[in-house]
Amino acid sequence: MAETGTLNMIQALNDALDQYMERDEDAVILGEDVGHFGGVFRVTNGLQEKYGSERVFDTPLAEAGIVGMAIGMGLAGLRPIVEIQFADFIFPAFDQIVNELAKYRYRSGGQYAPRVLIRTPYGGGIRGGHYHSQSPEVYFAHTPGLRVVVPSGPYEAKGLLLGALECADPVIFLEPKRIYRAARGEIPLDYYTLPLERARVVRKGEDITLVAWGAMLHTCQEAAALAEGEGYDVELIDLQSLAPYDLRSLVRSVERTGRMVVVHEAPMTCGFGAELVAAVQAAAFDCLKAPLQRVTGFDTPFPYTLEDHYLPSAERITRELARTIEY
Amino acid sequence: MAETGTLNMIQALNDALDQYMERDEDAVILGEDVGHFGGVFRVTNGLQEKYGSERVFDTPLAEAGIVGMAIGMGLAGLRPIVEIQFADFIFPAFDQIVNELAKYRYRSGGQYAPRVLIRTPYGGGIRGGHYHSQSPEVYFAHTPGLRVVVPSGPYEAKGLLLGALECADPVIFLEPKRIYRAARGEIPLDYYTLPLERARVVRKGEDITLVAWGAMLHTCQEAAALAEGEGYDVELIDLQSLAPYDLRSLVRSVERTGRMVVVHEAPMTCGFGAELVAAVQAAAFDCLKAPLQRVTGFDTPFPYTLEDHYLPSAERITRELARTIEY
Amino acid sequence: MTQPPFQILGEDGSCPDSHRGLLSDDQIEKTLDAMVLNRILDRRLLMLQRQGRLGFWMTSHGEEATIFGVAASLEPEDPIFLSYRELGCLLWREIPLPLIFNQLIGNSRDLCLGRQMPIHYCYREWSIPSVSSPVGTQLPHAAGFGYAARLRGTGRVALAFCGEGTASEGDFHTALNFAGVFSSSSIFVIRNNGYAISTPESVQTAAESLAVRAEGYGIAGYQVDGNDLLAVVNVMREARARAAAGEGPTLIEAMTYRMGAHSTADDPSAYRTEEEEAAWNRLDPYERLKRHARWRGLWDEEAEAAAQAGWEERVVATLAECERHPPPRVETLFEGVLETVSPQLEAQRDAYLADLRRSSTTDIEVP
Amino acid sequence: MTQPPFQILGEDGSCPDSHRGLLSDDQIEKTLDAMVLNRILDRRLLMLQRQGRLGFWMTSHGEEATIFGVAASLEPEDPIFLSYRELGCLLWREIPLPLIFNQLIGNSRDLCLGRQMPIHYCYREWSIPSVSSPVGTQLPHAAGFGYAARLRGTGRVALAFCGEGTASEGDFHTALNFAGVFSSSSIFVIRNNGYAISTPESVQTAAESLAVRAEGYGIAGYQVDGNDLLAVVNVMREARARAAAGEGPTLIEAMTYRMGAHSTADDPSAYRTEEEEAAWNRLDPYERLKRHARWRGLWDEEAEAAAQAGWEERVVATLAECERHPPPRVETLFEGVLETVSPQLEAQRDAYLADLRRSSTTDIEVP
Ligand SMILES: Cc1ncc(C[n+]2csc(CCOP(=O)(O)OP(=O)(O)O)c2C)c(N)n1
Ligand SMILES: Cc1ncc(C[n+]2csc(CCOP(=O)(O)OP(=O)(O)O)c2C)c(N)n1
Ligand SMILES: [Mg+2]
Ligand SMILES: [Mg+2]
Repeated sequence: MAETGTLNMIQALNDALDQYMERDEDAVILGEDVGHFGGVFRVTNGLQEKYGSERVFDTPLAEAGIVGMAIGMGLAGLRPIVEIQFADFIFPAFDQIVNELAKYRYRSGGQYAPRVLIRTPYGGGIRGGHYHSQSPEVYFAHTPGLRVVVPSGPYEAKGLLLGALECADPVIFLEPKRIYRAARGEIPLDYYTLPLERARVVRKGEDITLVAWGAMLHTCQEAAALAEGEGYDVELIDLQSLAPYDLRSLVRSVERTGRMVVVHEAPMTCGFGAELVAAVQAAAFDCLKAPLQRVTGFDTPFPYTLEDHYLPSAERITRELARTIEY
Repeated sequence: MAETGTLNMIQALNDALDQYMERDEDAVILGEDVGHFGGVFRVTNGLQEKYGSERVFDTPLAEAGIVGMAIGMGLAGLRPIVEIQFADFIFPAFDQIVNELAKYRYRSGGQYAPRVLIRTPYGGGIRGGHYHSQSPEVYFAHTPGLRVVVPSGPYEAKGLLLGALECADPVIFLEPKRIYRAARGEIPLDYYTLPLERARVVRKGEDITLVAWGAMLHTCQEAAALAEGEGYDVELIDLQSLAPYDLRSLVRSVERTGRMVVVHEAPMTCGFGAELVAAVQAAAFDCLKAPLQRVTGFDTPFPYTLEDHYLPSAERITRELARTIEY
Repeated sequence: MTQPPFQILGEDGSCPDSHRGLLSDDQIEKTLDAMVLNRILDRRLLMLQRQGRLGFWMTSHGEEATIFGVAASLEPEDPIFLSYRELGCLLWREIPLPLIFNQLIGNSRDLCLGRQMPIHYCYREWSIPSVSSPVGTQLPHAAGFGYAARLRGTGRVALAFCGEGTASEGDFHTALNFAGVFSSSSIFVIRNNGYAISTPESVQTAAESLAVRAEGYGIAGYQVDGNDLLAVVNVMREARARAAAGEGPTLIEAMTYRMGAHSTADDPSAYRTEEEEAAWNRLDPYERLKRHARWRGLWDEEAEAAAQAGWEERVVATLAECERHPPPRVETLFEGVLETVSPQLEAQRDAYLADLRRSSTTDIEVP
Repeated sequence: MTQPPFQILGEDGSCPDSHRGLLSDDQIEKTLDAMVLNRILDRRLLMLQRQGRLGFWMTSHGEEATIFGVAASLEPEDPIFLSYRELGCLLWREIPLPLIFNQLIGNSRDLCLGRQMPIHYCYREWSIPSVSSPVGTQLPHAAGFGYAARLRGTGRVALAFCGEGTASEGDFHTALNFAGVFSSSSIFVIRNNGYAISTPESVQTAAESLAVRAEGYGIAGYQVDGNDLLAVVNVMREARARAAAGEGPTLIEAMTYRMGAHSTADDPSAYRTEEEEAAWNRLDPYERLKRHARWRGLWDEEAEAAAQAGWEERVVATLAECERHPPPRVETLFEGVLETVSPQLEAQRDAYLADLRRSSTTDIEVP
């Protein structure tokens, strides 16, 4: 039967890239330090050696150029896979992403649809302060024409990345760097894909629906366990794909539990939690037993020393779970 | 007593800029075509002649440069007022806005706080297609450290712009270009400011709370009138400031009406309506009689020929009002 | 770079024997014919816009030698990344007029389904990628396409146009720098037409020319008389050969003048003088090419008149026909954002279309 | 630009009489003393980071002549827009060590309240605007500050540093172009230290130098030996005089080498050779300046030893003291985003602090 191995997320991503590069001759990897060095987090480690420096290469230090060039390569039929070194540094490429990449298929009536995938490590928890911690998912999820995918462990990382690479749409693939090494697991070594757009029920429960993605999923697992100690039965859902997102699964869960807490690292105001709350309250209004709540980063830039206060902790989440259940 | 005059929004904005430039020697206006030409919408008309080409000047065609330069001018103690020709073209400056301007006060511990105001025409209704119609408010409202202000008529335009110019924070001042000329009114010719952050009840009503800003306010006025014809009593609120926003006024209204519809032009998913719905349902949960609803642009790029379908119409809004009231 | 831009055509329309072969007699006539059509379109579409029958137009009057010179120097499958003022490239490639008009009108036959403003063309069959409004974004695309072409050895060369104003954007810098570093098979042509809307060239840069920037990117750079068709073709041919051979990109600055307004939303009399316009009018690229044709013994008054009459008629008839097509179906609004419709958009579509079918007040055509 | 970068210091430490006056004996000794401190800090902070007592460090070892040369050529109130690898500028301006360490530690005495990673300095009193991580963003700030300075006639000159990698960003282009167009009183210094993390200079540009780009912006440009303090001071003095006189900005490319790793998260042995490092080590800027000092009859072994011992002691003591300060109060997290706290943030703060006071499980210090 299929072999498995114990891999962390970096290894799982590296394995996915490797297998995809092997299958798709049009695939090309570009970004800052992704070549010989294998990326500052080593996700592209060894790939230049294997696939040559025309298919895996370092670029000048300019994110707008990287994404813009990738779009052009995509128009020519290549399948560019871009690494943006940190999600905090994606903003110089913002115009290329939202005004060009996101709109290319639509505005050309489907004549062109450059298949650009952008991988980038995001989120806090590594003492990165303002500029090595941001969670920019909303900027992209609000922009029609992009997919936004976030894996929460090595199995998902490999399967979702390969799923995203097979898909014809532009994808912003956000990698929760805090758990790059910490999240380890036994995963198939063969090629496999996971479907995009499908939320994953991580834990069944009856009292409340808890929704998260990326590194926060692990904090939520802790919170669910803490809550269990207090006698609460939490259903935990890993959203996985933020754009499009799997509303149906959330609604099905909330129809049963009547309650929902969404957790994310990005600031609360206009965060992705707002969308989930708005959509779920509209779809499951008659089943609601308590206000839907958000536990999130604060409306401040991401701090350095006080990071542990900023990031939702298992305790903070548990308190909100209890509060909502006891409403 | 104070003199008044009948001005459209362009004239009101021009008047505000003129009076502010007169009072504040540090104020400087820069942007593409804002000098001799007075801006493509003529908002800065006559100002270069009056204040000289060192205080009102054309820049090279580069939004990142304009905003970046303005930040530097702000650090030196000037009070730069930037025009971005269309909001659709603000994205090359996105990094300078979200990573620099928005975070400068916080990250410097208050040592520096460059007072940059960015004015930009936004929104649809002028047959502008993908790139002369976008409503990017969420990108900025989600970014801590920025104010986002949107006037809906000449009185508000002048008062809010002067209020924003007096304020020490960076402001994204979004001007609904569709009603630049159409919205006319008698306004004071003297200097006056309106407070930021305060929503304005445009019309009192008992059955439902309708929230909008900018050009959509006028469509909502039509909708409220149509709804009145069908026997519904609509309370209409002009949000005016999106970041920060006046949750208290909304909640006070919804506590009375038990219902809310939010209208905006931007795509629905992760639009500003999601934030309002999420916050209001949490704050007024026990008063809600029906799900809070959003009437918005669709999750597509802004279209050209089919614009009238894309933009929320009075009919579409009225249907949603009726549906929500009859829930 | 203080010498005057490179020229070939003499005042009298003559050219040195060495350069005569740059374009054949047929190509000269084809260009003149297309230029006639270009001017007819500029005039007529402007009129249509004034009558409220067209949303928007931007003329290329005065810049035709640059535009046709570029088009004539490329292979048909070389992608042209247009800025927006290069209608001539479509005409040179003989894209059928109805396809152009359908885009301008944004009707149901528009290949792009009426989704963008007039002028935002896209014709994949003719290697014209999609035009967008944000200026300069197309430049790195050409760097990337040119890299792919070299990597694959397709022989294709990616050409991108931009205005002198656009050369101030960050995308100009990254595009040319990347193209240089990666030896992309790309050519970048700046139409230096003196203005970016109202802003004169002098506000865009303190440098003596834009072509000098090429050295800073380690690539070839030329300044050329953009109203001299043969001069443009001459540098273009060289640049194309170099790019196709994998020897790297070229920057070409073509010195020309925007004879008309920036767009139908603009009035240049507010910011420039009639004298300036008149001076450039004397360098009209069509007239200069006509003089050259006469010098070659081609294109007499009769040929010109015939071309004009023929095109006028075809344009009028074709426009009338294209104006009869209905707008795109409402459903198309919701298609093709991603490869498949997202559940979010699907819900929005279904709700909207259901209401639309029910609604009696709307005069919007229901699908 | 094919000639070697401008140099002044001979191999033996000598310099032509004409240039001897660039720095006084006192300034030479001040520089050497500060360089000693700089190296001590580089060594000790690296160690601290390895011990887990400091979050992050980036050395400037090898680039000191460029950094001190720039600092020594400015007036105290000229703002320096740092990239991040220019600790020397803080030392030259004699910013008190505790203020530097408090930032690095991010404690309650940090002027920036522990909000940013180590190295992201801001000292308004010393005209050091806030450092941020996104590379290149500071360049247009310097163009704008320099414009304001010229407009107001303050005599200030805005200086910005960046690396050769950073010169690839769009912000580099817009900054230099704007500065040129507006004759900003600004100076842009590229520390060309050969690498951007692992990426060698050859990937950043196909051009022969970065200094040649100056011509493309219509501004003055120089390439200088960045390990030669006097050479740096020489071009800087000229550039500053020009800028202060309103005669426009200058681009300076200082050729140097990043002797250490990119940061404490990096290991350069993965991407470069020991031979290369050794070759540059022979051009060590401190050693070269020391030879010059000896040639002038200054700074003997004793002075050096005294400086080393003195600084070691002060650094150790000051660090120990600064490490004792507590972290910033939790409330500070919510302050100063805007001038006043927004109602949204206020609600978030109140809820969080209330919970924190109630919570028993947390070991986080409650205000
Ligand atoms: C990023 C961006 N900023 C601003 C605009 C508005 N705009 C459209 S055309 C134009 C001037 C362009 O001038 P130039 O590049 O010289 O081209 P030309 O119109 O002269 O052909 C401007 C400012 C835009 N389309 N995109
Ligand atoms: C916009 C942006 N992209 C990427 C990074 C990550 N990064 C930090 S330093 C660096 C290399 C900078 O190299 P260079 O400009 O040569 O400066 P040096 O480190 O050599 O002093 C990179 C890629 C960043 N900080 N900002
Ligand atoms: Mg132009
Ligand atoms: Mg470097």
